[in-house]
Amino acid sequence: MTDLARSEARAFLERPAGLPRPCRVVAAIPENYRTRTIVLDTALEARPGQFCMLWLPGLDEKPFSVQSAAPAAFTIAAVGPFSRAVHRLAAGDRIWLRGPFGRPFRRTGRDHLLVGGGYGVAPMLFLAREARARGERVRAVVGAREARDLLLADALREAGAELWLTTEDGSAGLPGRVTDAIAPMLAEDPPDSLYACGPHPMLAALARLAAARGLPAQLSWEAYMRCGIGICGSCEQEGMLLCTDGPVLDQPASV
Amino acid sequence: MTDLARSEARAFLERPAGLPRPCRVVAAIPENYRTRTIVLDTALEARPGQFCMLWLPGLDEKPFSVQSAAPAAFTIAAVGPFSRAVHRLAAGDRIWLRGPFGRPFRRTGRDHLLVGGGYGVAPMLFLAREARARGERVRAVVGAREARDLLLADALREAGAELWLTTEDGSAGLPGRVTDAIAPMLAEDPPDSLYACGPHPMLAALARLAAARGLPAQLSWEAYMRCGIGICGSCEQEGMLLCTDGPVLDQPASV
Amino acid sequence: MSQAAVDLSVEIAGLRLPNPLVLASGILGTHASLMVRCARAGAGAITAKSAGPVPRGGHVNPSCVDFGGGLLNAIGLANPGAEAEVALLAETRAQLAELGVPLIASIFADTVDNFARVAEHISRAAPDLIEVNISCPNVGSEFGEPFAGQPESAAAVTAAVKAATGIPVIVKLAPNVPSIARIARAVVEAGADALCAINTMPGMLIDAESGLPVLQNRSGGLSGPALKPIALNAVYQIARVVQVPIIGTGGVSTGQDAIEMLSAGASAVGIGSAVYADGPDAFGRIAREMREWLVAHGLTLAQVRGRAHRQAKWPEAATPAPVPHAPAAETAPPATPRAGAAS
Amino acid sequence: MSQAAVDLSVEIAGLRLPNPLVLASGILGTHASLMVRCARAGAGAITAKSAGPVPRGGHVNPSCVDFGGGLLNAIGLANPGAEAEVALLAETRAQLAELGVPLIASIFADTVDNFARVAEHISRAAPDLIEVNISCPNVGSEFGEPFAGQPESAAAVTAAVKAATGIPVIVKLAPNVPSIARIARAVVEAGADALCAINTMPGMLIDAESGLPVLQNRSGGLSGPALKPIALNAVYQIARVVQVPIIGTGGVSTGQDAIEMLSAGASAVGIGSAVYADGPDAFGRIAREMREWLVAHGLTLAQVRGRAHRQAKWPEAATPAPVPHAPAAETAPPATPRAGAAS
Ligand SMILES: Cc1cc2nc3c(=O)[nH]c(=O)nc-3n(C[C@H](O)[C@H](O)[C@H](O)COP(=O)(O)OP(=O)(O)OC[C@H]3O[C@@H](n4cnc5c(N)ncnc54)[C@H](O)[C@@H]3O)c2cc1C
Ligand SMILES: Cc1cc2nc3c(=O)[nH]c(=O)nc-3n(C[C@H](O)[C@H](O)[C@H](O)COP(=O)(O)OP(=O)(O)OC[C@H]3O[C@@H](n4cnc5c(N)ncnc54)[C@H](O)[C@@H]3O)c2cc1C
Ligand SMILES: Cc1cc2nc3c(=O)[nH]c(=O)nc-3n(C[C@H](O)[C@H](O)[C@H](O)COP(=O)(O)O)c2cc1C
Ligand SMILES: Cc1cc2nc3c(=O)[nH]c(=O)nc-3n(C[C@H](O)[C@H](O)[C@H](O)COP(=O)(O)O)c2cc1C
Ligand code: FES
Ligand code: FES
Repeated sequence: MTDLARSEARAFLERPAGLPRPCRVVAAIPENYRTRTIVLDTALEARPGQFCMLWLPGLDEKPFSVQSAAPAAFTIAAVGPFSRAVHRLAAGDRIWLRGPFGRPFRRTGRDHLLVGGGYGVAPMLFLAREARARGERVRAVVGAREARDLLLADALREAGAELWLTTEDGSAGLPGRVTDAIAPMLAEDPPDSLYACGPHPMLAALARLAAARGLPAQLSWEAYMRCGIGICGSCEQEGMLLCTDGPVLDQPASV
Repeated sequence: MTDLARSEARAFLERPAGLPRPCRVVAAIPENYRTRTIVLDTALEARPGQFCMLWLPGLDEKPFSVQSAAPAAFTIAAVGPFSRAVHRLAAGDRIWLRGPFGRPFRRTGRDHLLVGGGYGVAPMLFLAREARARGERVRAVVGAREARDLLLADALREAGAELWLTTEDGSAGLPGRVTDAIAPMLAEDPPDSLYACGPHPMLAALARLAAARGLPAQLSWEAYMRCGIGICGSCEQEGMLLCTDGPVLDQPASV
Repeated sequence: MSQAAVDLSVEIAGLRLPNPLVLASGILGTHASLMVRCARAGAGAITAKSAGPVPRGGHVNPSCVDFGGGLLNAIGLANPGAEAEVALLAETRAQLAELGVPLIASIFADTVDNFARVAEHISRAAPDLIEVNISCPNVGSEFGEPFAGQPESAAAVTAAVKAATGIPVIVKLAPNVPSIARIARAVVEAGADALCAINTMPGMLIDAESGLPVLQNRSGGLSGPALKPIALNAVYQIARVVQVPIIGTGGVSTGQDAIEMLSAGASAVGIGSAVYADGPDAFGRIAREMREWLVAHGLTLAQVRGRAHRQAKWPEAATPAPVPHAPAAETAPPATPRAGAAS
Repeated sequence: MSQAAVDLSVEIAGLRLPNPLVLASGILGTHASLMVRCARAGAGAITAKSAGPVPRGGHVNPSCVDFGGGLLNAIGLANPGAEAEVALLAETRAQLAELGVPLIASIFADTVDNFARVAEHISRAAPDLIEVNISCPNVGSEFGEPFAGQPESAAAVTAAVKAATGIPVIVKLAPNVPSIARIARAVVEAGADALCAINTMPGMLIDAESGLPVLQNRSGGLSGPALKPIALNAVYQIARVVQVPIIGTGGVSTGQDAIEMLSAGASAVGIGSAVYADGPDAFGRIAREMREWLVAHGLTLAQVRGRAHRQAKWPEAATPAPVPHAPAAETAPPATPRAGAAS
């Protein structure tokens, strides 16, 4: 084959996607009443904000944010058939993984404000650890409906993040939403950049807040994913593909 | 894909065979009344004794010994439709090439006896140059029917080989066959090893001679080749595939 | 000739495309925004995702994986149904028109009648062309063979769609047939204005560890580099028997691949899986590589098209040597006579 | 369990093979010496090169090339003819018998009658099995479709060969059909004792530079890694509808590939193009990789066979979530309502 054709064919072959590879669960750690972290016997070359497709053969395959790359770990809320099946796995059980996929968070500046809602805290923990390992400042805000929904707070604290908790019912931390905790920070001691992952209404509110302050923001969005590799179009959001252009999208500061 | 499967698929991809690649003729040098050397605008990672498949689209594809690797050159006798078509090529014309293929000569010792009959001299010139570049002794015997059939004698001499010529009709060099020239050498000043390429009767005679003397010999045989990559079976010779196990076969000294 | 001056425009069923690179159906054809993005990135025409009579959720994941030599997918014809598709197409067409890039609607159905209904429906959006995806299972066939599998069923769908719409019709053929040329002739006789060849080839991947197929749907369709030789052959065989333009589709990822596809006899070139390799930018890259190739070789697109069909010109004397049916006896070393009647 | 203790033997049509790895027809099957070499290197059975009614020189070169994803060949059924083949087979069989490795003859022809004649002829060499290669063109068909292309022609050949010989018959199927399962059922009903799936897939490579097909015969057959998903699917679909053993053939180059093929429902595994990767030693390597895999997974060959057909067991609650036919409205960012009816 010609050199050009060969190089192209090889490029195709060398894409990270590949087929799902079997892994074993090393530990399944309860995080709250409906969330567990599964730790696998593999290491990923992943960056915070990237995700993997986890597969249980014959059942389903879904995207999950990388919570830790080495060893690979995912923090999963049991909300439906697939996530409940993952919760039934114990150490030694197998689960399959493709990826990592997607565009990660890119740290901007040295003073980072991280916001996680629900299992959106998972990639924030990974990002906090990366930033702290480089001696950068990390403030983290974790929001939930009530105290029992809060996630990974101790891990964030151990990672060296300055931590704020918010609950809508006031059962722990500041009463209210993450935006309530953030507004004064942005006014008094603004960070270099904002990073967030969580429910879309939360992200939309943060986007407005960041835009109003002219603060660079990177937000990680979610969509139903089929191919995970940028060709089926399922994960479209305003002309972007969340699986390849995202899940982390830059929020232009000038919206 | 699994690592194993990936590595296998890549091994497949990385085989040197590939598709014929287009080259241009840089020079077409007449060697004798029916033999030309074509020099191409490409370099090969080839060893002496290896061959390439040369293709003229829509006509045919045939194996030819590498006479020089950088630049790629082949010495071709016009004996049939394909070789005559190659002879019609001039500088600037295109010809396609796959390879190199096959097992090369492996130099044994530092005192080498090279024997070439007909266009079988081509790989011997390549081998002579390689050995001389390493300061090893090269004696070369070039045989032909008559003087006008002799080939590449000057080039061998320039390469620093001690040269003997033989012609069956005595029109140049020693009268007789290559074996006649060799017999006394083997008796008086035996080389470490014998290397030969040429018509099969010549090779068979040399094999007997080497066997009688217990001299290690490597002989390059010819067969009709289809695939050139060891799967079709066309080039079988006594259980060996001349395209992949050969064309150079070790002649056991103990026949 | 400068690269900018190279004319890549081609004509398909009376329609002029700025270049021959057609976004293949099922790739990013779900949203106006994505189709427009592909057009901006350099596609010469856009095919929407195939739409059927009713909305379909498609198959559970995994539904599309990279096996190293290409992709295997069983997205399952996920689509919003013809009704919603009309609005999607109309919006997309309006945006593409500004860019001078034609829109090709794609339709499928489970019966011949439903093909006609969907075609009629979709025509309201006034796409520039309608592509008929006949690789879907024919519910009337015991083994669920595709309409594309038999000349009769393929022609029946073609005729029904032609009767239902005034928009020119492309019929998209499947590779898993004994003779794709026979199917091509049947659909052209039934009125097809152009052909698209080929759809994916049925395939399966099995995960050795679990022993289960990787795709939740078990089997799927193979695309990408592994499909290229199959597609080139299909286009070549079709071009021998019909005159209508062919959108050659399958495994094209480089400008050189596209040149090969045109050489086989295609008038335009579908691009699907290559979008995986580098996103919509694949279009700009492949078009640039084509221009570079044409300039370097001093050829026009028209000169490239179909040239694999010509006979090589060699002097009369140079007809190939006869092929021995077994290694010729005279080349065997006489020193060691060989055994075996065949050898 | 130690690897040495792993039993790899399998049965095909009453014949026991020391292991499931069968040298595919057309690979090194031209000479007794080469077939014996493959057996020594670890093959569990040997298929000879297909022989036809008369000697054939085959096609002019290039006749077999590596395109990166596999091989494309048009050797052109080069063979010495049934007459000479009898002696070759007899000699080969005698030598293989000493190694306990069965010999499979392979035959092809241009008409149903000639299939019967070749089968009868070749039976004199008493091969252990006769494989019928029906991927060759049916001279009676306008487009030169293969006998393997239609259930009727495939069954006719099968019945004729069965009537002509007492030796068990394997019918080798082609992938380029709308439903290989339908063909499989037809040939089994016509008496096939076993099936081999699949032969190569028609393909073409074009040299962009000259614009000509790379193979002198223009089109050829695709084999090797690119064929694997097609072969796995074929075997899976066939195993659903027939009970006879299947020699799963296509793209197997590793022990894991072989495990996948058995999982799809094959009883034995054909090895062709992989011989290119590392010569006859491919057999020993693949067999070793299979043993290692079986030991590592604590499974026997019998447990592996057909397991891709089982339903995965997940708790009742765990049926997959329904698939949205478009991104669900609730996941769209409320801050920026999205346009487009389909989205
Ligand atoms: C890029 C990306 C990263 C993701 N990362 C994670 C992750 O790190 N951890 C994780 O647990 N999930 C993550 N998800 C979500 C995950 O992919 C699944 O969607 C989720 O596990 C539900 O799948 P299921 O099949 O179990 O339930 P489904 O049947 O799909 O959902 C069941 C029901 O739960 C609802 N639902 C879905 N999510 C939630 C939720 N968070 N809270 C309440 N109800 C919900 C659905 O709307 C549905 O009604 C991520 C998704 C994407 C796109
Ligand atoms: C490993 C290998 C290396 C080779 N290296 C070279 C090489 O370096 N140079 C080279 O010229 N050829 C070489 N050949 C031979 C070459 O491949 C062709 O066989 C040769 O060029 C003839 O091909 P053709 O199509 O022109 O003629 P064909 O039609 O194949 O042959 C025409 C006639 O010439 C006869 N013939 C073939 N060779 C000769 C000969 N040497 N002298 C007299 N008659 C002959 C044939 O028997 C036939 O009757 C090599 C072959 C092999 C297998
Ligand atoms: C993920 C995916 C989805 C596809 N969906 C459709 C479809 O809906 N309708 C259709 O006619 N072809 C569909 N195809 C087939 C492509 O249009 C194209 O024919 C095939 O992929 C070969 O081209 P490629 O090798 O460039 O991908 C799909 C292919 C892929 C990879
Ligand atoms: C060079 C070559 C020659 C072949 N010749 C034959 C043949 O004569 N008869 C036949 O039934 N199959 C023939 N085949 C097909 C193989 O037997 C096999 O079905 C196919 O190559 C797929 O297997 P693989 O991917 O392991 O090569 C040939 C294949 C190759 C590569
Ligand atoms: S999930 Fe297919 S394009 Fe993103
Ligand atoms: S030429 Fe095919 S095996 Fe040597």
